[in-house]
Amino acid sequence: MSIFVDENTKVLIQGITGNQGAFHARQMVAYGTKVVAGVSPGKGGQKVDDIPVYNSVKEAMEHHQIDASILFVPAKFAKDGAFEAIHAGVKLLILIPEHIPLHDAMAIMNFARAKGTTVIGPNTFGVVSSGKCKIGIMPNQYFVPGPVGVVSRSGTLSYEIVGSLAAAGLGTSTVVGLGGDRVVGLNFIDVLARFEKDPGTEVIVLVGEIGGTAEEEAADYISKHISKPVLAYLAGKSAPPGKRMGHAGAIIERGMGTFEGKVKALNAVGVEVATLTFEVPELVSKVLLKKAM
Amino acid sequence: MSIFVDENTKVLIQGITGNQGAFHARQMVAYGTKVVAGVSPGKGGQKVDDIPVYNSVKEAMEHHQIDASILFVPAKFAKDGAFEAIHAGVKLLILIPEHIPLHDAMAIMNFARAKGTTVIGPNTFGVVSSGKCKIGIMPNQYFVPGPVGVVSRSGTLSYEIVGSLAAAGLGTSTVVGLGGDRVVGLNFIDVLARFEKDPGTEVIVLVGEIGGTAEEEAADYISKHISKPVLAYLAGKSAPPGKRMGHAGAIIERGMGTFEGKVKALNAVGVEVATLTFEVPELVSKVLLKKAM
Amino acid sequence: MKIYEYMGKELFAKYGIPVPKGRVARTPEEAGQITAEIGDAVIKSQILSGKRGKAGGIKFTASPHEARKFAAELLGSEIRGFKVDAVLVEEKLKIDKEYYLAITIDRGAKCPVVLASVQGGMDIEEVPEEHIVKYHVDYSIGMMPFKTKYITSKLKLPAEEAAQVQEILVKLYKMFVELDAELVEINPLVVSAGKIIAADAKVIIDDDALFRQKDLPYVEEKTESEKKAHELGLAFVELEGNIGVMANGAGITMATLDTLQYFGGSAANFLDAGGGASEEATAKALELVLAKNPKAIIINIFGGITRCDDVANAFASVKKKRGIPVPVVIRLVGTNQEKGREILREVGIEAYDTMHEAAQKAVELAAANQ
Amino acid sequence: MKIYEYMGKELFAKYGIPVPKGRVARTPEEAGQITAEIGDAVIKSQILSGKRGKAGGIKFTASPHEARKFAAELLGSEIRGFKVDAVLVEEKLKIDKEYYLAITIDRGAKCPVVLASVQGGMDIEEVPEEHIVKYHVDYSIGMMPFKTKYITSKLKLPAEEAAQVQEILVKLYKMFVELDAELVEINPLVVSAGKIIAADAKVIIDDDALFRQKDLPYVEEKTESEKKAHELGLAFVELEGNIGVMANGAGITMATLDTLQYFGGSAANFLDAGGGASEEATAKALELVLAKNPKAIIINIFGGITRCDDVANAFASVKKKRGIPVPVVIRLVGTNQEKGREILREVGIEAYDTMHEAAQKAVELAAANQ
Repeated sequence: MSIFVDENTKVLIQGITGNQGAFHARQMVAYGTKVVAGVSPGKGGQKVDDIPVYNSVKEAMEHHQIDASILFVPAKFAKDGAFEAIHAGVKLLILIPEHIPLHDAMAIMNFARAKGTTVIGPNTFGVVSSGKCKIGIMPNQYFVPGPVGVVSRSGTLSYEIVGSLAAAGLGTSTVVGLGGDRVVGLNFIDVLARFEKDPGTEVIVLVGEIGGTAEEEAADYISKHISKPVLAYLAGKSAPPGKRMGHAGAIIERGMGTFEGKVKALNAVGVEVATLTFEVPELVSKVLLKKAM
Repeated sequence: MSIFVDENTKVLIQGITGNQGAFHARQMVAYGTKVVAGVSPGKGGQKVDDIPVYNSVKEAMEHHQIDASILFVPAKFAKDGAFEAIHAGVKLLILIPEHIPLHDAMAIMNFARAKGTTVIGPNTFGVVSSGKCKIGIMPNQYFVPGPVGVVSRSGTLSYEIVGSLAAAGLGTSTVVGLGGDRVVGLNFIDVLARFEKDPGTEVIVLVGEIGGTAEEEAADYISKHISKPVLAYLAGKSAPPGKRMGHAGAIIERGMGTFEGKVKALNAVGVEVATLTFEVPELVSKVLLKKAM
Repeated sequence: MKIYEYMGKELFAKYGIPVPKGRVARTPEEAGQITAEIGDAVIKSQILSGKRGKAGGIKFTASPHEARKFAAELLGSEIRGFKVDAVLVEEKLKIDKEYYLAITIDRGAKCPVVLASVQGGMDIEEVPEEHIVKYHVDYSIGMMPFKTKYITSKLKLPAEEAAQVQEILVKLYKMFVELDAELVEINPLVVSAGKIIAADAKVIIDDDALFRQKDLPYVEEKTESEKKAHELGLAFVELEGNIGVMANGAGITMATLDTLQYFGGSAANFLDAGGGASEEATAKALELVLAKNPKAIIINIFGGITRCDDVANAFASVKKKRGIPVPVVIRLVGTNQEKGREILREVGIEAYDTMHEAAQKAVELAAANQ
Repeated sequence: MKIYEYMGKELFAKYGIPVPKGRVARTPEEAGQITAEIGDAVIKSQILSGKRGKAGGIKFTASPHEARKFAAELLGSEIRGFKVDAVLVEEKLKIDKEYYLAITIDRGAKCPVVLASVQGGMDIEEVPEEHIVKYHVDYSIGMMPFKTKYITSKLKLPAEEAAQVQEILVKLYKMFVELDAELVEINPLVVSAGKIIAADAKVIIDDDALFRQKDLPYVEEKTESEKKAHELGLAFVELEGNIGVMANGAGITMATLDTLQYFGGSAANFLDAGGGASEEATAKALELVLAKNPKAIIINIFGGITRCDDVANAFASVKKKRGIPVPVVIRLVGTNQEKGREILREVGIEAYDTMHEAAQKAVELAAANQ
C-alpha cells in the first residue's frame, strides 16, 4: 500500500520537452511510473521517447486519463502552468520549481482549494511510492519498497536519509517532499494523517528543519491522532539564529522555530529526534524490532 | 415537503435596519419564518423588534445557527454583502437587489461556487415554502400550502399567478424566483431537478418570459429528467423585438429567445403554455384532475 | 450602454490593442485634414448600429477634397434610423485576412466567454458553429497565458499571428473587466501585412455599472421620455399603441401588454415602475405615461415591495394637481391593498381585482375614446 | 528584500496612505533645509533594523542648524551594525495614540493575514496575544469592505478612526499584493489630532518576485560574497568557522554543518549550490568558498537533479586552473556517481560514500592545517 500515488497512477509531465522535463521523464519511466503524456505549448504532436506531447493540459486530458501532473517550467511561468492543470481538472499536482513568487504560490493554493486539487510543493523533490510510482526528481535507486513512511521538508536530505535506510535494508512505503518554500500545498499533518491510514506504513519518519512551526504543529497532531510510531530527524542544530539558510523555511526569527523548541515539542509527545542522518536507520530498526516483539 | 427551505430554516437578514430590510423582516416573521438575526455594520447590539442585530455576518454566526441569509443592501454594496455571507459560510443566499453590476454578479457566482453556497437571485423576490418559511419580499397572503411547485424569472408576475392559483384553491409547495438579471445563481433546470425529487410537489409551473434561452434549455431538461407534469406561462407575446423590456432578461436579440421559439420548444416536450395569467389555474386543475383519475 | 466605434477604438488604443491610424471628425474640414495626414482613407459614419456599409455610411478616398465632400454628405444624414454626428476617418488597411474576436458574458455559465473565429467580417451569427472557438474564462483566474495559447492553437493561427492575438486577448479581457463591459467585439480583426489590427470596435457597457465608470463617455440612445424614465430609475419603452400602461415589475408589465393585446387593444408604452418606486417616482412615471397622450390608461399593481397606498396616493396627487384627461383603469392588489383602494375611492376610482378585467375595461374605454 | 523606511513611506504615499511631511536627506545641508521647511522635526537614521531610538539613531530638533549638526553625526556612522547613508527628516507628530497594523503571509493558512492592535509602538511579539486582531484574507476576494469593517470593529475603534483605518487597510493590501510583499508593517500607526498617520514603515519584498518589480529601488544588505552568490543563484551565508562547505540543497547543507559540529569542527560558510547548478555555477561557487580562506573544504553532494559528473568536472576544472591550496574532502553519491568519481580520481581525489565519514575527515584535516 501507499499514499497519494500507486502503480495505477497516470502521470502527465508539464514542460516535458525542456532539459529537466525530458531527463526526469526518462528517470520516472525507468522507475516504472506510468507517464502517459507530456505538455509543451507549440510542441504538440512531438514525442519524448514514447511519450506523446500535447500543446495544452486540456488537450492531453482529452486523449488520456490523467491522475497527476508534475510541473517542470521556470518559476515565473509556474503559476500559469499550475492554473492550467488545476483548471483542466488535474487532482494531484506536483510543483518542482523553486523560487516561485510567494504571491503566486498563494494564488495557486487558493485556486487548488476551490477546485479540489492536492498540491505537493513548490520546491519539492516530489512524491514516490516505492516500487510503484515516482513523481519527482529523486534518484531512483534508493527508493525500495518497505514499511517506512517518510515526509520531509528537504530534498537532498531526504535522499540522504532514505539512502541510509535502504543501505540498512529498510525500504520505504511512500516518501513525500512537502517542499522547502514558505507557502506549500501540504504540511506534515496532511501527510501524517494519510500514513496513519495506510496499512503499508509501519513507522513514520518526519524530516524537519529549523524555522517555521510545522514540526511543533506536527507534534501536537501526533499526540492526538497518530497511533503509529513516529521518529524525527531535524537539521539545523548548529545554525546561528537570524540567518536565512537557503530554504526560505530554514530561518529562525522572532524566537519561533528554534532547534531546541522543536526537539522539546517532539520529545514531549514521544517522538525521538535524530540530529545526525546516520542515526535514523538505527532508530527505525529499534522501533520495528520493538513492534515485532 | 418543500425545497431549499422549510420550517426549520434559520434566517439572517443583511441590511436589516434599512427601510426595506426592517419592513420585510417583519413580513417574514409574520409569515412564520425563523428570522434569528440581522446584520447592519455599526448597528451591532440594536434590535429590530425581537431580532438581534450584529455588526457582521461572522459575528452573527458566532451567536446563531444560520441556514440562509437574505440581502437588502443597495446594488453597489451587494458584492461586499454577498462575499461576506459566502465567506462566513452561509450555504443559501438570497439576493434581493436589482441593478447589481454584471461583473459583480459573475464574481459572486464564482466565489459561491468555490465555497459551495447556493445563490438565489439577484433581482429576485426570493423563495417561499408555503406555510413554512418565506425568505423574500413576496406578499404573504397568496402563499398557501399545496401541491404546485412554481419557478419563475419574474416577481410580480409570480404573485399574479400564485395569487390566481390560491384564489382557485390551489396552494403551492415551494415558489422560487430565479431573478430577472442575466447572471443569476439558479436556472430553471436546478429548480426543476429539486421539484422532481420533492414528494410535496405534484405539478410544476414554470413562469418564463421572452429573451435568453433558459426556457429552451428547461424544455430539453424536462424531456430527459422530469417525470412530473410541467406547465408553463410565458410573458412577452406582444413585445416588439429588439427593445429591452425592463428586465435585462426580457430582450429579444439575434433571433434567440423569441416567444414563438419558446412555445415551440416547450410544446415539443409536452409542456402546455399559457399566455394569460388566468389560464394557469385552469391548466393546473386539469392536470391534477387527470393525475387523480 | 453602447458606445461609438471611435470611442471603442480610443479605448482599444489605451489598452494597447492595435487600431488603424486615424481619428474622429465632426466637420467636413476635419475629415479633409485627417485624410491629408493619413492618405488612403476610409470614412465611417458613427452610428450605434452595424451594417453601415450597405446603407452607404462608409466611403473610401485618398483625396482630402473628396473626404470633405463625403463627410459633408454623411454628417447630419440619417442612416439606419440614426443621425450621424461624427465620422471616423482612418487609414484604409490592406486586408489579408479577417478574423473575429469577442468577449461577452455567458448567462448559463455565469462567466465571461471568448468567441473567436478565423471567419471574420460577417455577423458572428452567420458563421457556422464549428468555425467558432468558444472558451469560458474562469473569473477567479482571468485570462491566463495558457488560455490565450489554447485559443490560438484551436484557431490554428500561424505562430507570429498567434503571439499577437494572445497579447490582444489579454488586453481585451483586461478592458472587458475594468470597464464593466457586457461585450467587447472586434469584427473584423484583420491581418494586414503580418500585423494584427482591430478594424472595428463594438463595445457595450453594463448600464448598472456606469456609476463606477466615470471616465467613460456617456452615449445617449434613448428618446426624451425614455431618458426621463431612466433618470427616475424606471424602465420605459415607447410603443405604437394608444393605451398608456404602468405596472410594477417587468414581467407583469409585459403580461399587461399581452392581456391588452388579447382583448384587441394595444399599448402606447412599456413602463415598469419597479419594485419599490416611491410616491414621488410613481407620480413622475404617471407624467411620462400622460405625455404620450394615450386614449386610456391602465395601472396594474400587484404590491409586494410596492405598497398599494403609495401608488394610490401618487395617483390621487397627480389627478388633483394636473387633472388626468383620459379614462383610467386601476388594478390594485397586494401590500396595503385596502388602504390604497380607500384613497382611490376618494378620487372616484374603484379598483379592479384582476388584471384581465382591468385590461378588458381599458381596451373598451380606449376604443370608445377614439 | 528589506527596503528603507523612507522608501516604504514613499510607497505608502504613492498608495494614498498618510505619512508625515518630510523626505530623505543624504547630506547635513539637506537635513537642515528640510528642517527649515517643516519646523519641529525628527531625524531618523535609515538602516535596515529596528530599535534605532535606543541606539541613538533618532534625534529631535526644530533648529535647521542643529539638524545639520545631528545629520552630520548620524550620516556615515554605524548603528546596530549598519552604516547610515541617509536620514529621514520629517515633521514631529503630536502622538495621541499608537496602533499597530501589518499584513504578512500565514504559512499554515497559505494566505495573507492582517495583524492589528491598538497597542502599537512596541514589537508586536511583545503585545499580548489577546490584544492582537488576526484576520486571514481570502486570496480570491481580497480586502473587501466587510473585512475592514470587521477588523476595526474588533479593534473597537471610534467611528472616525475606523473609517480612516478601513481605507488604509484597503490601500495597504493593494500595495502588499501589487508589490509582491512578504510584509508591510506600520508600527506605530499613530492617531495625531484625529488623523491617522503611518509614523514608520517596514516593507519586505519577496526576493523571488523581484524580476517583476522593476520599479522598486534595489536595496543591498548582503556581504560581497553573499551578493556574488545571489547573482549566481546560490544561497550563501558567511559563518565564523574554518571549514569551507559546499553542498547541494539547503537541508543537506545544514546537516553537513551539524555533522561538522558533532565531530568538533565548525563551518566557515553555508553554501547551498542548489538542486540543478551547472558546472559553471558550481565552479563559481567553489571560488566563493575559497575566498574565505578556509583550513579545509568539504563538498557534500547527494545527486538528484545535480549530477555527480557535473560537480566533479567543475571541481577538477577549478583545481587545474587555479589550484586549491587547502585539503579537500568530497562526498559524492547519486546521479552519475561512478562517472563523477572517475573524474575525481583523475585529479587525485577519492570520494567518500557517507556524509559522516567525510565530515569527520574534514574536521581532522582542518585541525591539522591550523
